[in-house]
Amino acid sequence: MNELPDKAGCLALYRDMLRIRRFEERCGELYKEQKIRGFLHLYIGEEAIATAVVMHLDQRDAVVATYREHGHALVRGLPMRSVMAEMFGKVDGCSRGRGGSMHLFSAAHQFYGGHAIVGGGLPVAAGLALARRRVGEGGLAACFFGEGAAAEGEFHEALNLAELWHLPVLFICENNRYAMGTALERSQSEPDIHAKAASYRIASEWVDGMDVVAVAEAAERAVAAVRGSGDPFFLECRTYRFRAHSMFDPELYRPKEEVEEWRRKGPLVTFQRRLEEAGLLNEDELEALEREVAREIEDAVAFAEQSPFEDVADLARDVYTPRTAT
Amino acid sequence: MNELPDKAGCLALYRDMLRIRRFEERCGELYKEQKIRGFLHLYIGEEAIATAVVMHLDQRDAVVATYREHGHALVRGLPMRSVMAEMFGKVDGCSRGRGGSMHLFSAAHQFYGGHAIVGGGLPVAAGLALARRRVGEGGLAACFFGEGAAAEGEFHEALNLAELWHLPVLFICENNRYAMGTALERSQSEPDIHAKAASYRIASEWVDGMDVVAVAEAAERAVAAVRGSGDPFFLECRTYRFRAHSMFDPELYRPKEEVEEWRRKGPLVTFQRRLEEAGLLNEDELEALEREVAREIEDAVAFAEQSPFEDVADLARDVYTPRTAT
Amino acid sequence: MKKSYREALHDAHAEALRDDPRVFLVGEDVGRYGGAYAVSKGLLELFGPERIMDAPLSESGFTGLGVGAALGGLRPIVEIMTVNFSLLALDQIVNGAATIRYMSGGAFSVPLVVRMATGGGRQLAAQHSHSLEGWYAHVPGLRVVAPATVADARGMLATALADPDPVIIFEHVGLFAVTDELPELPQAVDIDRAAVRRAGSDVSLITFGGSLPKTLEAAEALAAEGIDAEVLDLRTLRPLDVEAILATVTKTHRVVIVDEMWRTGSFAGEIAALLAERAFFELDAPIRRVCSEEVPMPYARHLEQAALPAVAGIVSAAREVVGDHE
Amino acid sequence: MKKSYREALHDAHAEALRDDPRVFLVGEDVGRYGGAYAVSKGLLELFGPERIMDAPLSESGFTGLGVGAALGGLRPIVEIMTVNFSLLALDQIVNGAATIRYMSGGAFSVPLVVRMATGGGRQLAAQHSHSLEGWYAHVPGLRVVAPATVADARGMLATALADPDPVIIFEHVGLFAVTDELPELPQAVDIDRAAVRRAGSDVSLITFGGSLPKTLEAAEALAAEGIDAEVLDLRTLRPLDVEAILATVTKTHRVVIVDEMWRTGSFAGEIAALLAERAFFELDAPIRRVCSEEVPMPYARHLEQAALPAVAGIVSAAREVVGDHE
Ligand SMILES: Cc1ncc(C[n+]2csc(CCOP(=O)(O)OP(=O)(O)O)c2C)c(N)n1
Ligand SMILES: Cc1ncc(C[n+]2csc(CCOP(=O)(O)OP(=O)(O)O)c2C)c(N)n1
Ligand SMILES: [Mg+2]
Ligand SMILES: [Mg+2]
Repeated sequence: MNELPDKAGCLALYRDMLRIRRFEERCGELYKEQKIRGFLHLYIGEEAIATAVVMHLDQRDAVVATYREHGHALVRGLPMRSVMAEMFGKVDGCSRGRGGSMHLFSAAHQFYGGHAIVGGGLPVAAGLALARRRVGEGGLAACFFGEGAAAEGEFHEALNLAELWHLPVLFICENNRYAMGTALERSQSEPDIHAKAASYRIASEWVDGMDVVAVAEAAERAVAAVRGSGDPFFLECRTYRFRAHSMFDPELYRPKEEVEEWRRKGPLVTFQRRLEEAGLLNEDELEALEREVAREIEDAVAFAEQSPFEDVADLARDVYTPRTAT
Repeated sequence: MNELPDKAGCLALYRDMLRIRRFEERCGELYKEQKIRGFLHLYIGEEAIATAVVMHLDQRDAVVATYREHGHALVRGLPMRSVMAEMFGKVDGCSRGRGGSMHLFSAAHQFYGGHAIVGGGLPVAAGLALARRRVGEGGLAACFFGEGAAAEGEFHEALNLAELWHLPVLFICENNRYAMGTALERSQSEPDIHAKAASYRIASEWVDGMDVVAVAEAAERAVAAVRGSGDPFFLECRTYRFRAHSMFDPELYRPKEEVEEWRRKGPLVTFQRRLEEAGLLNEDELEALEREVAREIEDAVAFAEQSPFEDVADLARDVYTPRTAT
Repeated sequence: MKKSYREALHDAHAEALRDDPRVFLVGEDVGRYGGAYAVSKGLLELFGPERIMDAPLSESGFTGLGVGAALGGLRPIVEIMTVNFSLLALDQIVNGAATIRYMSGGAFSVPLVVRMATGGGRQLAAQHSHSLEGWYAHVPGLRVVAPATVADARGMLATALADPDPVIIFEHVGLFAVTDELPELPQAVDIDRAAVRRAGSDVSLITFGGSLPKTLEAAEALAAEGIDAEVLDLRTLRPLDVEAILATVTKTHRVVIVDEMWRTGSFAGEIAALLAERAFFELDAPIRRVCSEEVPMPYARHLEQAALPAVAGIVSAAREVVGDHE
Repeated sequence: MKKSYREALHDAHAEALRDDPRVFLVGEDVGRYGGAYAVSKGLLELFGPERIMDAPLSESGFTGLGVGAALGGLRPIVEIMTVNFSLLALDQIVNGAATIRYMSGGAFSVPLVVRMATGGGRQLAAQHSHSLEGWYAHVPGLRVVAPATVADARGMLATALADPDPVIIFEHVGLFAVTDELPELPQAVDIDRAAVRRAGSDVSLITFGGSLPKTLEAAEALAAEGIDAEVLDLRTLRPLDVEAILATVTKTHRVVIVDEMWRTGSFAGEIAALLAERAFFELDAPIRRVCSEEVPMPYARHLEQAALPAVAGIVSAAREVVGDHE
């Protein structure tokens, strides 16, 4: 078993994961209240990954994610208020309410979405990495995607280009074993995802995505490898989605027991137990954390509630960039 | 060194290759005479592959090829007359003059083109293989493509589907080291093409594509493997294109010496030498073969010349299938 | 018997699968998940995994596989989850399915059915709300249908499967929950003919697919104002039922076309152009198109509603053309 | 100074690469091969492989990479060899480049230039002769231009690169060899405005791109018959210069639109629709479209010529509309 960071480090990890978890649980409720609409894909069960990867990134780096990206946005520093307002479709949302849950963006945080075409983010990340390399400050592009994307042609094209052209991309595959209702074994003739990277000569590693410390260590190595070599690195994080794919999913494709079994391995419950056993987290601290997170969430909800809807007269705004900006 | 087949077998191989070579040389001339127009991609230098693979296929099998497919069509048995007439754009062409050099088709020969979108033929072959499997007579789909296709997403999607669904596809990669002017090393981070198949768990092999006997042996094994297992097989044949990519290519991207070197390794010249050394081919036989082939070609040209152009009134024929055919 | 559009599609599939062993359904999550729109729910259990094939995320791959399977004698139904993802498969449809019969000089037909959900209105934002029917309707070699009623949803699949050429079926996401009476015995649907859904004499409202309910509602509202609108449902976008279009215009002399595509380059534009060419002297007023606003679809509900064709917009366009006299 | 369209494009690239270090060119065979249409010949030697990037056959991959590079601050010129292959990259253009600014609420712009050859007439048959300009012109967020003259070929690239949003440039294969006088100093080109290429009063011939030469030739033929045609070159297909279109029609009251797309769903249809909406009372005769016949492009020259818009067809359409009085 890996070594725990110091107490502050541990609490930060726990807090970041908890923040995502409670935020998304609240989102699930808000969906039922019809405050949030459209598609809503919860990251619950997978929080360790975004938490432990994004912490190693800095302002030089770009982040590209999928439609399941609330967690990534939050740990990257997008204000929870702007994320919640986005889901409410309000003008103070990080995408002015145009994007919704699937399309969170922020220039200040170099957060490039929020892509909802599976596989579509990978070539974009390669291009961002190319631009980073030209700037020459050691920045990289971190690209998150599900294991489902590995079947798309763009996965293959992007991996080849990234290695061929020595692009500093950190590919992070969030392998939660299902693409909607399709199990990995039913979508890949070779279900070992990280092994695929080898066929492009990309350095790769897989890690238990339920163990936040393990992910943090692997991500640290991976980020260092990309910065050091300028070449891509492929990190597969094995995890599980506790909730339905989206709010429309009746979950016919997996037994309840399987979900239960994975829940017991969940990143929060296991880390909490470990911290408690190591004497790094007591009940008071836990409660304080919960309160702090709850407060932030309720503040975000209140903010989103009171934020106005964009004026319909501005419907066509931002189809094109105002010419004066040239 | 592999063993030669018996004399008849050797002469058949030699004759098939010679027939392609002379046919295409004649096509090159006819292009200059503007009898053939559009794109013309010559297979010269690569004849051993089609010759030695297609000989192992039978009437149960389907063949899918690219725009560089004259050789495949000829060895598959499409009458040279109908191929030449096609290149002339005449109504007696195998595609009624609609397809031209890039789109040779024949239902009688289960010859499914002639695809000019690089990579586009692979999923189609997978589908043909699925249909073959359902029929259950042991038929397979043989799919030829260049190494350039290996960078396309469809390559990846098709290989995964073929293995995942146990489809009897024989993938034959004609690796002639260039995709137009782009050398393999500049297009693939992993230039060992046959190794890619392994990352889909597809059985694979590579063979010297200049050695017609070696290709024949490998193809025999490959066809047997597909028929035996019902699973795909990937055969990479390493070869070289002696001529320009198409008639528009100024060949700026490779030195003349490189071409010369490869010409010395050519499938016809090396096999001829070997047969002569083995006492299996003498000058008289060679001359007779050349005469026979020349006669067939001139007959095909004459046929194509006299064949009429399709009536313009029939322009819209075959956009849709006549309804009575339902 | 009251059925939903979704159930009608389901029944049509079950019937087709039962009646013809060559028919199979392939697409993402059509099996274990039950179909993204639950159309194929339960079919895996009835027909098994050889007939109901859950595909990996490989739109180009499995659509191309459909082309090959159709060439090989099967009758594939390819479900592309939504039109948005069909962009990834467009090459196989345009350069493959649509072209093979013509460019093979009639050697091969491609009896392929491709179904996809289309349209907006569910707050799914810019990457999940496209309406691109007109693009497909542009392509010779394809047949394009858009069932707008429960009866058409029930009947069109069989007609499409009986067609020897590729048929694209668009199912608007707004229609799945619509219910209507269906006769016990399925009715053959003549997909070559448009249908007058409401007879009227003052103005022709021409539409198709998901816009039909809105258009009918507008017609009722107009009736209340004393304007008697005829509603023509095109049903088949390629080939167009030109006769029916000319007939309604010859009757009313005023036209509003409703289409969810963006206005510029919309399919509504094609209908307007056709009329400007072929019914110019029948027209008593400018044509009006009611289309989507020219913006990527926004998430926020009020913006999305402002971007989509609406009953009020249809009503006011109709009022205008009825008011406009020469 | 006399220059060809090809040379004008070449010079425009050289200038852009010289003037702005952020600019680079990426595409298949743009470097060592010299460009499929020789546009970039010699640029690799001048600017090196970091600025002139030979891409593998991965249209979606390197187009997506262009999107990312543009987001990251570079100014990519992506050359897709021909529009035919752009289908493989369409998702990145439609769901990526065109949408990101809007769906990010203005957080990011995508200053990407995509160039591609388009059109038929070279006997390249059904998979290599498409004209799909209207599809791109349908998409909000894109700017679409079609340089039809040597001067526009010289000037439009710089204007496109100065644009903060994605610009698609269509270069018709029939134009590359056209030559014309060019001033020594390059002229800025206002890509927002259509251009009257020939003033006239009897009929408006509206066209763009590769159809301009034919249309001008038709105008000369008409002049010989005493019909004075005005020729309007749209130049920019999105956004349309509606004013210029209305102006010419207000002058001549008769319209023929020439466009190489298939008639149904052609961009000509959009122009006709626009006129039927906005210039209805100006029109004295039915509109005529001269488009490609609705067939996949045949190889045989006589069939291809019969399928494409031709001078004779334009002349007779113009005669008709001039003859047609109310
Ligand atoms: C190209 C494309 N095809 C289909 C979809 C519909 N879809 C959305 S998410 C999804 C599953 C993706 O699975 P995975 O990549 O494993 O990510 P996860 O949802 O498990 O995080 C599918 C099929 C899509 N968005 N894009
Ligand atoms: C999708 C696509 N992109 C680009 C082209 C243009 N093109 C035609 S052949 C070719 C090179 C293909 O090389 P390879 O696959 O190695 O086959 P080869 O020509 O060497 O036999 C290219 C780039 C095409 N036909 N299709
Ligand atoms: Mg997954
Ligand atoms: Mg090659």
